[in-house]
Amino acid sequence: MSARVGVVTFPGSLDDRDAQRAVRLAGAEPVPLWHRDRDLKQVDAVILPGGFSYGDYLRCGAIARFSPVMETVIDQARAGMPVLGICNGFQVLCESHLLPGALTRNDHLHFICRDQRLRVERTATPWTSDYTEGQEITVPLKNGEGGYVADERTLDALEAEGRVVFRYLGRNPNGSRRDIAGVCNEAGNVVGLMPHPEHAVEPLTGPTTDGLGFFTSVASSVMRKLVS
Amino acid sequence: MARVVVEVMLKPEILDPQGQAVQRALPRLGFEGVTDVRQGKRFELELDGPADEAALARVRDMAETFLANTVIEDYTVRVEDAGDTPDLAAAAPAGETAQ
Amino acid sequence: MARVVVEVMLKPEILDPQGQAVQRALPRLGFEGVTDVRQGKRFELELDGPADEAALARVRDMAETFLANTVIEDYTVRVEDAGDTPDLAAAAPAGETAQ
Amino acid sequence: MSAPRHTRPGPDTVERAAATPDTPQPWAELGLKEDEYRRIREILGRRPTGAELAMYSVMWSEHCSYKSSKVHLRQFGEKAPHSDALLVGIGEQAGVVDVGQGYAVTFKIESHNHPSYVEPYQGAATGVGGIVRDILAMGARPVAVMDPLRFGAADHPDTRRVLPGVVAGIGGYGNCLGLPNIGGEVVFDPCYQGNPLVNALCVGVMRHEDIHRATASGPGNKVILYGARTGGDGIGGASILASETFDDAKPSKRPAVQVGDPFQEKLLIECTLEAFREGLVVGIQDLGAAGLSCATSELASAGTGGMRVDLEAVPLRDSSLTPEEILMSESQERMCAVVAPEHVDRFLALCEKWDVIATVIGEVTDGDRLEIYWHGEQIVSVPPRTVAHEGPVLERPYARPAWQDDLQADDAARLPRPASGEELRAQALALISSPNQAAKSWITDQYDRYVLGNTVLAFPEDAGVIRVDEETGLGVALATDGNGRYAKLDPYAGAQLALAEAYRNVAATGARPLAVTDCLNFGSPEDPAVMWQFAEATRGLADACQVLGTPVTGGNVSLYNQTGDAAIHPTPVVGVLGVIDDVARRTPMAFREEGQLLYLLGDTAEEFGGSAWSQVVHGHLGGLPPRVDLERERLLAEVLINASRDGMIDAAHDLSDGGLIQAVAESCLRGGQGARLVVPDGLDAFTFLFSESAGRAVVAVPRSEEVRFTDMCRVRGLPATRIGVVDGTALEVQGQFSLPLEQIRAAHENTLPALFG
Ligand SMILES: Nc1ncnc2c1ncn2[C@@H]1O[C@H](COP(=O)(O)OP(=O)(O)O)[C@@H](O)[C@H]1O
Ligand SMILES: [Mg+2]
Repeated sequence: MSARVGVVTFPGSLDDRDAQRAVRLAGAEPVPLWHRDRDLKQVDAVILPGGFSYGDYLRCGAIARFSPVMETVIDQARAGMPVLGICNGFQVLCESHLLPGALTRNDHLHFICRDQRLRVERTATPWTSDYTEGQEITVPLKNGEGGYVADERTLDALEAEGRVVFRYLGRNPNGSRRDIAGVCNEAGNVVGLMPHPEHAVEPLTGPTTDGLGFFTSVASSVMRKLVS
Repeated sequence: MARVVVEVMLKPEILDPQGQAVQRALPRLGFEGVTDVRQGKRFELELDGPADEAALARVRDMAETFLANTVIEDYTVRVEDAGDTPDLAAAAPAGETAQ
Repeated sequence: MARVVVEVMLKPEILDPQGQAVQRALPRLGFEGVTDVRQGKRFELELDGPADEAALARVRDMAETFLANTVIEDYTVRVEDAGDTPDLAAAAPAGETAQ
Repeated sequence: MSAPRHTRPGPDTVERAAATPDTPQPWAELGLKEDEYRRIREILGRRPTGAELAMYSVMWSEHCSYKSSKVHLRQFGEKAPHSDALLVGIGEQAGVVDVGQGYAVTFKIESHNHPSYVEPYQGAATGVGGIVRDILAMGARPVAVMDPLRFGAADHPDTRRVLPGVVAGIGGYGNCLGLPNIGGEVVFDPCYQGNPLVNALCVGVMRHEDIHRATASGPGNKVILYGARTGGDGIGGASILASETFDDAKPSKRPAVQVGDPFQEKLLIECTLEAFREGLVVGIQDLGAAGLSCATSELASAGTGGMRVDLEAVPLRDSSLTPEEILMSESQERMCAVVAPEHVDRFLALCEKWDVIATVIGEVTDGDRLEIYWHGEQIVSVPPRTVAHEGPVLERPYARPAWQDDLQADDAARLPRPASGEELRAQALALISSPNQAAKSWITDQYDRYVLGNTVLAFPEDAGVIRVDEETGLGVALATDGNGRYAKLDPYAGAQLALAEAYRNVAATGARPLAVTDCLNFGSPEDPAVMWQFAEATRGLADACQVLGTPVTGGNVSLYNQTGDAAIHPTPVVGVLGVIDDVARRTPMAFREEGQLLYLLGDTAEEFGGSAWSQVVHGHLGGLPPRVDLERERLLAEVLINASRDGMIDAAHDLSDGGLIQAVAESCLRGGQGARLVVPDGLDAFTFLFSESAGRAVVAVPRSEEVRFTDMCRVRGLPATRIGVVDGTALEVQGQFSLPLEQIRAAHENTLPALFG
């Protein structure tokens, strides 16, 4: 038996198939979820993939946040289910207030696609347990609105509580405050980041295979929980 | 039939790269004397009924939960005559805001 | 010190996918009765001098050549009291437009 | 601001047209010539209705009818080499090529030049949208896009308006659609100042059994319009915007700009592919230029001929549109499907699932006419073939221009050459940092190359390589090329060189070239000199395709790219598709392993006509372009493919504009490794470094493979010259100069950001 990891498809989701592939390569079972269904099909964890849900119109993630599937995802996330938001998924999580802060237009105003170095700042989440603290990884980054912002108090609190999960290394690609690339909620089960680990799982198509750890992490976290 | 306008601007403490880019570009284009630029969004909503208090309350709710992300944005709701053509687009005096 | 607001909206005949996406989403969020939504941009410019005719002419020029893409957008220029706080954001009555 | 609007009391019906033969009609305003109007009257046996006139005028425009180019394009079919791989040939929306294992690939390139000059962002965005729908309509899932671009001088203020907008538009649309951008071109030349070229290529993949054609057959089958509502976008665009020189002095002719909605298109893709998968679709057609006029007439014409459409059923964005305008509207993100009655409910349900508006607007009839009704009144009754396929064909006069001889006589060989190592070094650096040769990452960083997770190679590699099957590793490679400077010097050779380069680029990755698409960008066909360039280029391309065994499967012609009397350089852009049985063996361009040996494949002669060196150093264009040797290209490709298959080389990079020095610099930068070069016997350093002789590539050979590799080259008769070794942190040409890699990098990578950042 293997962990069942749901991948939500919103209208305009683009990296959903890639997230499913990454889950499969990590030995878990990908389960497609549809934005109109409240039913999560008994998955153990959920990924909100990258893309341009609803064209990124209004604000990235703003419309997707109100889809039926998100009602259940929000409930389950509060109840402790591992939820990962990648890029657009991160934006949806912020719009849903499952994660603090917001993502704004890149400071240089361009969409940017590049291989990005990151430091893993926290391994105590179901999505990062297979990394070591301080580990440097390189995965693709691709977005137009990836600037992470929050007020100073929130930023201080995130740092103090160890909820900055990833930080950009090298040149800050988008003006994110304090080089923040990803954060988690208080409990640590909900993680969001702008870069795309699902595009770094095969040597042939990614810059590295550094992203695979996300998916092996959740597979083993889920199994550990099921066993205990 | 009424037109309600919702204006959404980034909160003052949030960096506005678009506004800054505009401001930086202005002197190059020969426009001096602009000390700050902020860029925001403007929504024109056509209502199928009158813009009475109940309708405005609904629009405010819409702005609060949906049109603006109040983590980073402020909004303003105001009524415009439905008959407004763009070249008469003076705003009605009634304005309000929430943060 | 004066604040001038430039509002830029897509011309009526131009497709506004953003406005349409917002409109289609509203009923799902429980907001009925909005028959059309158009989304545009709003620029707040702080001038270092008064918003006199000369200054406004410059802003109009700026809007025409830079802030708006007049191939697809219309714009409106109007003055706001510099002291305006967001919660008094009523617009001054003077409005104008160009295409 | 909107296109000609002819308001009249009630629609102009067929009945009324028959009764009022003398009503004056605005055929000239709509771009028709008098004899064309007369022919329409002959076909119909009466005057056309307003709606019919609208349809004929857009469909018989240059853009849609290919009236000036048709007689020349025929060669692509007539001279087409036999190819077992061709499943659908020229004449459909896009050709379809068998790539093995039950997979078929369709690809095509189109232009959106004029609209991108008027409104760079939307023009370029809708260009991508249009070509993607073409590919989708064949039944394929679009899997990648490419964007060959040409702009005016890099430092011209208007280029600063056009380029960032075009790039943002291509990225904005393609990224949002979830299609990786895997390659393209960016060329600057003052000749494109008022006429930038925005070409877009899309490639799609399907199983053989999924191939669909645009045909409406089976009386009783329903015609369903789905996607965006119809608005006043680009009305008259097809006939006016694309067919006449854009001229600021005639603002009234500027049609409303088309605005793209990539989100809507993404939904169209998913919903269309589901409909295919469920077997719900008899025929399908995208709506592009000429909108419903084109879709209904082409569908009906390709079927049995009969179709009835109730135009008032078309969902509108602007309720004031007249029937003529609805027929001409170029609103984006719309498709037309022919669906059997028993599948209509399921088709509509799929559209509902994807939030796509779908409306039954008509049905296939057992007649032979396309009949369109407006609230019950018949406003169109035409034989659809006469609209779609039997438009005018012109034999435009053409003549070799008088200046061609002088241009060719102005030999680049007379240009002063660098006399010292120091001069060579300075000119190499100037070349590498010049806008045309500089890194394009400022542009390509704005494109998503990762989405879909199958991109094996993308820019700046010689060709983009996409994995088609995850299990077997089957993949395709694509490259586009075109050198307007070469084509200006000799359009026949220029077109062949464009093909040769794209072919070579595909082979450099280890893929076997299979088929060709082309976008022919030229000036006004009314100028006999331009028409001669066109005739020469098509003849050159058709002849070369025959030799290389790569049929042209489809393409696009863009004429009237000129300002006043000044035409752009003739710019045939050629796309080549190749297949690679296992993407794991693809050859990248990067020099990565210190100690590997560098071999130059092919012959180097003193060829500087149209070269990057002559442009950058001397601002010169004259003489003859490099000699074309297609047999040599074929041999070079075989060697590159075999070397990849047998693991004999670790890197390969084709030599093209900028010559060897440019290619080696790029491969060094890509791999972060320096190189030491030795000028071979019999060559002077300058020719070695800067000549643009065709049919060449540089490869990096592991020492362990050297004997096997050189033996193979010798047996096959391909000259292979050892020219150096991967080594150190500088690019050194022994006895001449040495350039630190970091200096080259700065020169190469800072140019575009400095211009556009
Ligand atoms: N330069 C060309 N080379 C080969 N085929 C061409 C060329 N230009 C047009 N064609 C072919 O002519 C047909 C009509 O082209 P086109 O009108 O561009 O299709 P669409 O209706 O999709 O725009 C297509 O099959 C196209 O591939
Ligand atoms: Mg077509």
